[in-house]
Amino acid sequence: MNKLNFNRLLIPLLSILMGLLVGAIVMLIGGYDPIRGFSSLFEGMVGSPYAIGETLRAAAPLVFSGLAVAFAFRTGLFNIGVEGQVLIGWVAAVYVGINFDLPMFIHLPLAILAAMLAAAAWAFVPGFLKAKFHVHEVITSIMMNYIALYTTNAILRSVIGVTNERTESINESASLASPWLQELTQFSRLHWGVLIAVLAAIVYYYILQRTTLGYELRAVGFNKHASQYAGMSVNRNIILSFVISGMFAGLAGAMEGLGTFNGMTLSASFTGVGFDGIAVALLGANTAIGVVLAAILFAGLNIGGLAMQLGANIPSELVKVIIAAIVIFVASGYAFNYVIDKFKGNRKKGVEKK
Amino acid sequence: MSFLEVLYIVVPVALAYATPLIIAALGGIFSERSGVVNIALEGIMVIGAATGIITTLTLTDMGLGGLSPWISLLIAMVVGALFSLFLAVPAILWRADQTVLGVAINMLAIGLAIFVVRVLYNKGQTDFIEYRIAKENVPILSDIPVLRMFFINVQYTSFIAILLAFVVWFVIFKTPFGLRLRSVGEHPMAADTMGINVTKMRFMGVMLSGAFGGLAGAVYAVTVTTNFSGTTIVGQGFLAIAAMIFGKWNPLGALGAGLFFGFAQALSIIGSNLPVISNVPQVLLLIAPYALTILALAGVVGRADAPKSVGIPYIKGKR
Amino acid sequence: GGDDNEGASNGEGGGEGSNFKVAMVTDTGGVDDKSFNQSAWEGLTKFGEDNNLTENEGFKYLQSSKQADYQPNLQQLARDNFNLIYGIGFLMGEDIQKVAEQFPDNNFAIVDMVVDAPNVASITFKEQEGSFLVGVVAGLTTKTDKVGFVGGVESDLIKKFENGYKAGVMAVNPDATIDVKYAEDFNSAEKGTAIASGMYGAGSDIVYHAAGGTGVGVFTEAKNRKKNGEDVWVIGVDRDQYEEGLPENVTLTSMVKRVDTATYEVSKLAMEDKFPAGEIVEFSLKDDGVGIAETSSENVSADVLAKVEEYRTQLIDGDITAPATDAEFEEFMKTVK
Amino acid sequence: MEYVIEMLNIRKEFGTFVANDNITLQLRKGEIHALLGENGAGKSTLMNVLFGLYQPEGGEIRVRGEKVNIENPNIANDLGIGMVHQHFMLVEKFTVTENIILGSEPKSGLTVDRATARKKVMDISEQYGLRIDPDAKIEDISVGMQQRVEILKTLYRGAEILIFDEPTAVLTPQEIQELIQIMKRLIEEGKSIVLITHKLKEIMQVADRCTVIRRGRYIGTIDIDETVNEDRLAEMMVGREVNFNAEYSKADPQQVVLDVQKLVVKDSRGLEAVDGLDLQIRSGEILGIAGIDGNGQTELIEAISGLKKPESGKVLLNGKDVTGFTPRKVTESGVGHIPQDRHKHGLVLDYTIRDNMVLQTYYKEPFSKRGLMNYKAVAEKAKALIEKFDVRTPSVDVPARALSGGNQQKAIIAREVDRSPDLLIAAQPTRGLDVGAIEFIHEQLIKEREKGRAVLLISFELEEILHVADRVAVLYEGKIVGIRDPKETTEQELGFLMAGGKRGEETV
Ligand SMILES: Nc1ncnc2c1ncn2[C@@H]1O[C@H](COP(=O)(O)OP(=O)(O)OP(=O)(O)O)[C@@H](O)[C@H]1O
Ligand SMILES: Nc1ncnc2c1ncn2[C@@H]1O[C@H](COP(=O)(O)OP(=O)(O)OP(=O)(O)O)[C@@H](O)[C@H]1O
Ligand SMILES: [Mg+2]
Ligand SMILES: [Mg+2]
Repeated sequence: MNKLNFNRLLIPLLSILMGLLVGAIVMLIGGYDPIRGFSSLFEGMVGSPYAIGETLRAAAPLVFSGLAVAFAFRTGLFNIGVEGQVLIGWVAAVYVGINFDLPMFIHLPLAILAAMLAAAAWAFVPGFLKAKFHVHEVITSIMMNYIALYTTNAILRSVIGVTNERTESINESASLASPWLQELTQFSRLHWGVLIAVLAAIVYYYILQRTTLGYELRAVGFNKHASQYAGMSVNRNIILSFVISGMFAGLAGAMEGLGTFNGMTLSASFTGVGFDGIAVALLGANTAIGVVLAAILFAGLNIGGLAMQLGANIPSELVKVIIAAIVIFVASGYAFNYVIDKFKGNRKKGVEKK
Repeated sequence: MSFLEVLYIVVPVALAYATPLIIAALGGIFSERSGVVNIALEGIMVIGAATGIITTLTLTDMGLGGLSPWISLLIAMVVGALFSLFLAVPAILWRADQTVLGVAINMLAIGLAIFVVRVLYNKGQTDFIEYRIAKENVPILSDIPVLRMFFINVQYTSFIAILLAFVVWFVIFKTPFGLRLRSVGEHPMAADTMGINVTKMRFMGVMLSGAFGGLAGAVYAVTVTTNFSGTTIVGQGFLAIAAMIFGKWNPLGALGAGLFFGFAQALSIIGSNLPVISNVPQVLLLIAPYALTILALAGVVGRADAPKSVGIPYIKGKR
Repeated sequence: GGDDNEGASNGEGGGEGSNFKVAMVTDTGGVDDKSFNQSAWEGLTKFGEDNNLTENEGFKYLQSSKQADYQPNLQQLARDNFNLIYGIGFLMGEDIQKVAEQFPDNNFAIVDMVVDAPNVASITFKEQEGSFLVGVVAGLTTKTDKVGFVGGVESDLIKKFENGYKAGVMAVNPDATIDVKYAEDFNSAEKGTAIASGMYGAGSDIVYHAAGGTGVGVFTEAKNRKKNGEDVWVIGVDRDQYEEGLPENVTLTSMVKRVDTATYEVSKLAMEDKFPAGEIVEFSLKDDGVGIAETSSENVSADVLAKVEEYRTQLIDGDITAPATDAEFEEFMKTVK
Repeated sequence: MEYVIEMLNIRKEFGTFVANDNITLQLRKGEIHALLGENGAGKSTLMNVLFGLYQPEGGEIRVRGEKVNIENPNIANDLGIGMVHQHFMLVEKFTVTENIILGSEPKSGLTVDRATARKKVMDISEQYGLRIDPDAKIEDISVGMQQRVEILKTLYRGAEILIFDEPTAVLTPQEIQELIQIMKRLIEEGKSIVLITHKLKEIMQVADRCTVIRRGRYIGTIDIDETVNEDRLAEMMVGREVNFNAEYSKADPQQVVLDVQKLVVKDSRGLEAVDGLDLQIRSGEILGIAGIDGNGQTELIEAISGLKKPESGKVLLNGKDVTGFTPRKVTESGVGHIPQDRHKHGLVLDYTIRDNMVLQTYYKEPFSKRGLMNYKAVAEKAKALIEKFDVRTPSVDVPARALSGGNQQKAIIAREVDRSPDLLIAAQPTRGLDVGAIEFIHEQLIKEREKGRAVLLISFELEEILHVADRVAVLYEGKIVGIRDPKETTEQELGFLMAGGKRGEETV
């Protein structure tokens, strides 16, 4: 047990180190100075209250999209449609944020709820089609992403009435923004969403590990045949899992609409939040705490990448290479285990000889 | 416009749209039939597109002229196959989760490709290539009435894609190699006991998929965008995966799915020129290809059974 | 590295010019988008070179890979004491507004958008005027009396291109039909080819695009068709896109939008302490902020160019007004017939 | 004496676990050599070492006197060693021929030469009397034929030494007899065979010698002749005396618990697998269903337990109509179910033993309150159950996957029996288990009966049914074609009925 926990921590840490090493090598090949690169990268990640604020701010939506992907994974499903669900959640939150005038304690929760419900409804589609028609959820989700993209723009134009690329700003009563947090972090865009993110991670853990529903969802995820024999409704669970996953995704959209951007822009391409969520979920081993940590790391590297551009003139694409390398190394945990075991084995033998 | 005139417009557009999708989906089939999930197709296409453009530019500079894009296709296949080692090695040798790897490789590809372009050209996107693979009217065939819709305004790469679908079908279902490849994706332990080298077969599956993915990306780049930037390949790989599943992991199915998709896209884009469709709100036209695909899946195609062991690392002797 | 320089420049007074630092934040298109980001950067580069500034120290750009990067990029530059910071593209409006508030001592400028703040200059262009002129070219050149327009994502900005163009066509060729289509995407060359294929296939012989990367597809399709002997043209946008049309030579003309002039001029004003803070700086035909490309004489006949020149004068003199919105276009059409 | 195979002092470790500890097995040419041991003793492991699937940590292997290093199955094939695995190694979507030729396909040009392949396969099949349909897909053929395909695979590759790992566990009595004939024919052709089986009767019937291992250790090798009997083998294997023919108490049937009326159920291909079946079971009796696999057993169980909707007919439980109920409702009406496929249907292998113990009851108090799990209560329950049913596991917190097959089965029985169902359906509850485990499970079934439950036992092994059941119903083509008292019938009579004889003469 002990050894297991040890390796579970050691491997991500080693992976991060090796990922950075890969980054350094690529920097050298590209003719850049790795020391300067990394110092401005870290500076930009955590080097100032501003950096920390932006890192946490950027982590919030990733926590949600990561949880969304992880939740589906834990129940045996691949929700590659988080991207589209984020967009739908975002537009719903902004709609409520703009079109209602309510006291904050009603308005803000209402806007968040709207995001969750809209995204859940979006996620219902692949779940339902899988359950009823055996349609592979991966294709449906991919298709639903594109549909979301165009539908969102159409809603922004025809329902919210955007003519000039961007919605008006949401009413303050629906905003997650906090002048206090912003000031504290030298005008980063840190907002109250980070608290909701932490809360969501706890809820995620709670649903899966503590509730009866979680027991059932995980059982179906592991073995749907046995679950069916045991009297669980596989179809209901598939749909439910997608719907809950969609709710997390919707929250990611709410973070963007009510926290970071206070509105929404007509978008011609995907936000990337959903796709990054896949990597975050997997790096975090689909556990609540893992997802939170992975999201912070991702966000930090992304934000730090901007500073790296400024401080060392290194293109921020490099950050993508580093993140990818880290994920590949984490995924290759078996190889690490093997090497670690070999290393330990050799050492033990060495000791025995003496 | 007469119905035929409409087809003369729609069919070439559909073919052009379908071409890279079909090729990439064929690649996906190789990989998944061997038991390795290939979400990385998107990233491999990115690498293929970058390679296609960079080599075309270089070869043109060397004076190869109109041959450059064709040679670049071959080089993109090689580079794609090599790049797919990022998937093959951890997935097959180190038992890494294949979906995770795929997602990471997609990120790696775009990061790496742009980085290389920056290092080579000192800017974020390449110049336009001088020689591309152009649309042509096929001699003689494009004069046949009605049938000419398949031969006007068409790139030869489209025919290559269709031909490849049949070739891949032949390889997968008729040759010993195909039999072994499929056995490894269905029941690797059974294959192993029959003396088939599971590791080798899976490497071949993934690398073939890399070659096809690279080709698909390069075809896209040298026929459509004619330069490479971070937004050259955005989502085509995922659509190819959808086409692969839609086609039930069968090369001819993928061909059909790719064409279906191409037609839906072409209709949605050209639709507003047609009398019936021109009154439909644009958003409905935009989402039509995707919605139609879902409907087709739910209504007609139904359950698609993936190769049984796809996504599961093979561990000798694991029960 | 950087620290030494900072110390140095803070320590000594230095010449007036060498202390001035100017930077820009690109939108997601990137600095070499062959469009307005690139144009803006060319303006800054020229400005820098003319004033002996070093790249990355005295003049610099930061690239944004997503929308969320705009604000941190702007803030980073502000914190790094750049005197004037450009946000390139209307998508950055909100962010400029915020950051300008947070950093009242820096000056900011935004392109293609109006931001109301005391330390922000808003740079806009009368794209409808330039588009009107290329519309005139199209209307007079078309042999089929059918021309096309491909927009990226439908918005007020792109509408200015569309309406100006349509008005120009109609002004000289009231019988023409204009096929308008939005790709809902600035980056899909694939859609560009498909849309162009549809337009050319249905009889249009000239297509004007205001669609960024999607427009690349329009060029590809036109080149393919020209190669096969069809007589088709593309009208480029933002910069002179003559080269994009080679080797088949399909660029009829381009509607140029001199973002480079704008960034150059505004930087110059700022360095001379004449920064138009809180003002809208509009670039139009009159000051060569928009216009048609110089290479137009290659493919456009002299008669047509003469006609263009007529309209140009009328537009500058205010005898006619190029419409920017759908409503203005309706109004304009009443004057045509 | 000439040995074709000698495995000397073989040691195989899985991590820290020693599965084979110094085991020796010597195979003479032309003999059938039985390998006997409890579940988990290490038999399959030893044979996998011989076949090149595992590399041993110690010991050496000689083939025809020569020391060899069998690094992979290819080398084993080259040495003429073929293996029929415990869990079939067949690609379900492939045809019989494709499975047989896989890896050494005849070619014509670039393609697989199907005609030649088919002919070769048919030739061997005729030579050894192994009936198969060369063009059928594996997923569509019976288990017996699948097994013959496995044997053909080895013969196609020219195997001289054949390893059979529990070939009879999944076969019907007729198929077992056929297999025994096949093995004898193989010996006549000069082949040598290692046979793993838990059925002592089979060893007595065909084996020349028998090697016994226990918990990874070598116990001994004996000649099978008049001096040995089944009891002696069992004792060697288990290390204590085993009571086979325990006399169970007499049944005392009471009211009807399960009443199946004119039931019609379609199978996955849409054929009527259960075809107007009538059946009654009373409380306090065990009704055994005898029949050849594929005569509607699976569909009957699925219809009773709510997994499949019947086309027509009724299922009454304690007089209440439960036809078409969901599995959950059927369970709640008092039905327990020991499924045939324990890995697929009985357990969530990745769940801990603890979580598996409440697979049907997790949503009820005390395990769940107001939507929340009470894992403490679950753990207590699980501990009590593994104690009571002697499930051998390091703790309740290990995944079910980690347990041996026998212990997995015990865990399922513990769970199902513990819910005190009025009707207990036991489908092949002892398949693949060793004699000790079988004895235990039979005792549990009898205990249930004594508590006044109704037990529906489905088994392909007549011996088991005759031993445990109070009444035997013979199932043929979806109907009950006869009901017999096990004391008054014989295997011959049942076998005759099962094959469709005397149909229609009996009424239920
Ligand atoms: N190959 C597959 N592709 C997609 N979804 C599947 C697939 N196999 C099973 N499912 C999903 O899992 C559920 C349960 O699977 P199961 O194998 O029991 O299906 P089934 O027995 O055909 O279902 P039904 O009882 O509805 O006929 C199905 O309802 C379906 O939603
Ligand atoms: N790959 C493996 N990894 C770890 N342990 C294993 C592995 N294979 C087998 N074992 C363990 O080794 C022991 C022997 O297993 P083996 O399959 O050889 O038993 P067996 O005698 O064939 O039993 P059965 O009669 O149930 O088939 C068991 O305890 C089993 O759990
Ligand atoms: Mg075994
Ligand atoms: Mg079923």
